[in-house]
Amino acid sequence: MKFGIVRFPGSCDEVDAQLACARLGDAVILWHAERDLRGVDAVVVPGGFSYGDYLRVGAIARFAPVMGEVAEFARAGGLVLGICNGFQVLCEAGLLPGALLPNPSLRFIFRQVELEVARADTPFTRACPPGQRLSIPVKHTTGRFYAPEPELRRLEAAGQVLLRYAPGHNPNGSLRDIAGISNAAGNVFGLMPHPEHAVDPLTGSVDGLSIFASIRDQVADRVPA
Amino acid sequence: MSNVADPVPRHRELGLTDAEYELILNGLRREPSPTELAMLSLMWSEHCAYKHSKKLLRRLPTEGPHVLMGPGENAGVVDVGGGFGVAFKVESHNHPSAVEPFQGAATGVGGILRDVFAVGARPIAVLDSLRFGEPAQSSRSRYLLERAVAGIGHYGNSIGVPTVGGEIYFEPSYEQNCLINAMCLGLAPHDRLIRSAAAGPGNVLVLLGALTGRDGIGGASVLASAELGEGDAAKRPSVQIGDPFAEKKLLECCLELLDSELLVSLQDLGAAGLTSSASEMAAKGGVGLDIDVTRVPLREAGMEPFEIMVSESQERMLCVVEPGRVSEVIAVCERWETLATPIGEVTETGRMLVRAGREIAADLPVGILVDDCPLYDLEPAPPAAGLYPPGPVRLDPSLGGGETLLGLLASANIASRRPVFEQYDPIVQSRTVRRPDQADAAVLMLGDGDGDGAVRPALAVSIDGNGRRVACDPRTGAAEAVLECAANLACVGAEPLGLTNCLNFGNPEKPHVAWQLVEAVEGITEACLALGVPVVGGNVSLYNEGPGGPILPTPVIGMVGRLPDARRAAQTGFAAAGDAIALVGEFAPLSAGSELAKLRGHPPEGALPVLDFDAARAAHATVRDGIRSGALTSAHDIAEGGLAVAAAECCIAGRIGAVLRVPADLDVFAEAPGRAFLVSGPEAALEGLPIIGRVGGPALELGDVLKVAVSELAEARERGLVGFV
Amino acid sequence: MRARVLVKPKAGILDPQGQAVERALPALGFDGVHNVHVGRLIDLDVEDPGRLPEMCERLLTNPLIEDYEIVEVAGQPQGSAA
Amino acid sequence: MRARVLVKPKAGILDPQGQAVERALPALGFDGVHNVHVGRLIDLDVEDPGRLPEMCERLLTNPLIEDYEIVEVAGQPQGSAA
Ligand SMILES: Nc1ncnc2c1ncn2[C@@H]1O[C@H](COP(=O)(O)OP(=O)(O)O)[C@@H](O)[C@H]1O
Ligand SMILES: [Mg+2]
Repeated sequence: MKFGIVRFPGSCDEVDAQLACARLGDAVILWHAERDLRGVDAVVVPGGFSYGDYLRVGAIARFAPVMGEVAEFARAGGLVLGICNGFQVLCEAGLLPGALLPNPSLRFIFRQVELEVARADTPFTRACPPGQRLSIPVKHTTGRFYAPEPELRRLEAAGQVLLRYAPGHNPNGSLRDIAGISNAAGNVFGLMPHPEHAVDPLTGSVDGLSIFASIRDQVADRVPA
Repeated sequence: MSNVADPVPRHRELGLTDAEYELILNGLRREPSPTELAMLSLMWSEHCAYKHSKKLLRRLPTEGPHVLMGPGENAGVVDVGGGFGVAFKVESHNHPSAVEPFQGAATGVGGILRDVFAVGARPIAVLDSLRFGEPAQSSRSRYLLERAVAGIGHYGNSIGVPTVGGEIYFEPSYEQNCLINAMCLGLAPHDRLIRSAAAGPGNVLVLLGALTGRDGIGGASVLASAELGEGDAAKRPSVQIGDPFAEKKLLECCLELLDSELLVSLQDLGAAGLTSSASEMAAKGGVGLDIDVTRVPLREAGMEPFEIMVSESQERMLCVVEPGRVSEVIAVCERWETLATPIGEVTETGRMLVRAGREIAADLPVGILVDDCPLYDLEPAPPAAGLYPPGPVRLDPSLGGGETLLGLLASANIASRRPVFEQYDPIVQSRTVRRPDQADAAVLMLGDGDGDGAVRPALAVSIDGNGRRVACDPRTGAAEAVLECAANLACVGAEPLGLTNCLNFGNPEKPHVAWQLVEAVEGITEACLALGVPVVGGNVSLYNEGPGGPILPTPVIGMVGRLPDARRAAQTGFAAAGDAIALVGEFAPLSAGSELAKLRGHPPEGALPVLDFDAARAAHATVRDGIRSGALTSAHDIAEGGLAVAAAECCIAGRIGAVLRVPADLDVFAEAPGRAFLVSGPEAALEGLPIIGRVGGPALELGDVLKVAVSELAEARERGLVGFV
Repeated sequence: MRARVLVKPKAGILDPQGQAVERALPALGFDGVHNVHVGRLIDLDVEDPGRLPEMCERLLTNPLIEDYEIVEVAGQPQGSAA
Repeated sequence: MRARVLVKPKAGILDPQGQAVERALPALGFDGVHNVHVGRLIDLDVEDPGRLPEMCERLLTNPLIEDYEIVEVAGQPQGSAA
């Protein structure tokens, strides 16, 4: 199993994502300027401040050469995980529905939040213990999930909402408490919380590991060893 | 203002005294050119020359077994084992922040980060130490607080360095002159550490990073009006804008250049820009430099040579490269979208030669820039009476114990800092084992963070300084700040490796301020010697004054330590019902200088408890050892608000009550920071320690002084800063 | 050509910046201000103005959440203050 | 009156956003774009437009680092797209 983690200028959590993935498989960095996914089995678009968050979060990064390959990979059914800024980039790239808007407080907010797994039968959540909340930190200024109302209803009906903030834990006014959402095909997933920062009991929680373990299990099922 | 009939001499407008200018004339045996005058006036400023503090700083102990680089380099470095060193430094950005708090604070963080990666270390943590006027009374203070915090978060968060701790105090004396001190820690393998001394005549001087604009030209712009015609000066922008995105690329670029061994030396550009960086590099290397300002890439057209030499545009570094490797350097920089421009070369002349193409703009011996500024002796005199007025009575002295405790917890200096630290990312880089509010010191794992199950060596870091106590007694108050830092480290099981400090004081030409400064440095020195902790760096910020006089004397101490295993790091909160609570350390607190004294309207005056360094040191060791052995599950030093507030904080953090006996004659709100602790653990494990209570129940009970529900305590503490930031 | 792109939050989308301004004004003694919205302004020289709409749709704005207008700037700002 | 305040980084002051956008564009397939500056726009209804300059100085802009111009908006945006 080989994870690839994209590095844009201004990415900050790419090494954290690499460390998290390395607990479960190989993990390599994919350079933004190269059109080469290096044969990875899954792509992580990490958190941080790609291009300084300038202009609009995720707006510039989605044009990076490597993103063309990521889009191809996704179209072919490859698993793509976007975390925080990565989620924003995937929305901008049209690989995920909706958009992320500024937090109503207009502030950066760091907080350990609890999440409910809305679906535990997807490539990104299959290893999550059923019925159990995940404790994972959020840290962002622009994390309010938004989609027009009809689109929201469609997303809910289609089962594309995979993670929700638990009652009282929505830090940013995301509509319908949506914390993580997938594309219609189910192979691209974005979330604002940072599972890569919840993989070690010493740093607070191990609940994020199940997201990466889900990806590993999914890849293992698809590619007989 | 000056007029034609009575012109103020240019050197005076630039801040040089007549006597200093005389020295320059004698040294040069001619009049300096405008560019030379600009360069000299900045290099001879307090900020660059430390002319009122240098002699004093020589007293600080700087040597120790772990020291790899001491004061003098961009950041001090101590060995942390495993082939790694930790670089760290604290620096002020007070005056820019008072003008534009968001950008001032942001560029303060940017500046201290550059100091750390200038020595080859990857920044792994930021801490901030902030001082403002009273937030409840002053909308200006609320504005400064809100914008400064936003600026710090903006820079630190965007660049991917966690902000892991800090401190904030509110006092009327900071109303006009807020303090914004930022500290950064970085980690480097020994063989990546690099110094700033330029070397190797014929080597190339390469400027890295941002374009040069007219940022921060402020003071020197009087030259602009002289050279470019009246009226232009006012239009000159001087507010520096931070660009964390540019610095992120610059940081990665510099570390890659060092990993590839492409650099001879490296230096950041800070105050006084190219002038200061280049002359420091030349002086340390005993060489000369030949710079052509027309090669410096500019953001604006028509900049004069002196403007280019003194510009304080952010996100720039200067390095020395062997001629054969310049193209490799440029290639690495291109990959990181960072400009790299050869602007000069190292010479044997010992002179700083600044050219604009064929024209010579400055030709100075390096020594006159760096060494020849006179150092002044202070004329200290203790004040006959207190310097700071009493404040209003905010807490009625007739209130009972419970209400007094709730009042203290909700007061601005003690309340929860959550509204602040929630705006900072404390976890990026995956090292943070203790984030704000979890323990008295932040704990950061060394290594790659992938050693599950194995021993996890870690760093601990704390920043402290209480101006009220220093105002009462500068020597004791400053020593207490050192002790409190060490106590904070002990609370997570760490022993100190070194410290850095920022001396924020008023006008040192005033005898009382000079006395505060001298005494405070003496206190830091005594404490460092007693604890065996070397000072490896720091910063001095003087002339912090408002219309009412000087700020409280505010030495800020940042201390870094090591603990063998992060898995054992203790927390502030009581851990389990039934655990015993012990009071460790000799604790004879007094009320002078305490938070309660302030809230009751007393000025910062009176005697502080006498320091017994040996006893404090023994208490620290007891706590440290107890944590390392696993005997203690919680530890908290007793500081602002005394035993009562410390106990309340342990209850709030642990979400559990406690019943404590109050030692005879002890004022539960009096203070003696740095000397004593509340620790808890299973009773058997606390054998030999003076047990004063037990964890459990829904309330904190302190003898017959008070009994308050933990939920009420928590509510008071959470409420204190809400609405101010 | 010097062009200016004005970007505003789409009607109906929460605009916390606008709200913050609206809340802050009365406290400073400015009454009678309503309906505040905060957006972005992008000034740029373009060689091929024909590509501006595409740049707006793809890069300068997110059509899901923002509206825009393109204004030509004749050399210098049209009105002026400060 | 419906007014619009256009806020731009002061000339000579570093504009990191403008720089970053300009630098990124060619690699992203947008050539021939220069001199990019990113600012803000504020639309608002004011009862007393005479107070707008003061509002700009005190709240809407940061006069140390930003310039502004005030434009009257006739009911609806003048140009339009999207
Ligand atoms: N300016 C700040 N930035 C980040 N963290 C802060 C700041 N101020 C306080 N904190 C954190 O809040 C917690 C409580 O702060 P404080 O009451 O000042 O601690 P102490 O009493 O140990 O000095 C600590 O974890 C501290 O690091
Ligand atoms: Mg403490």
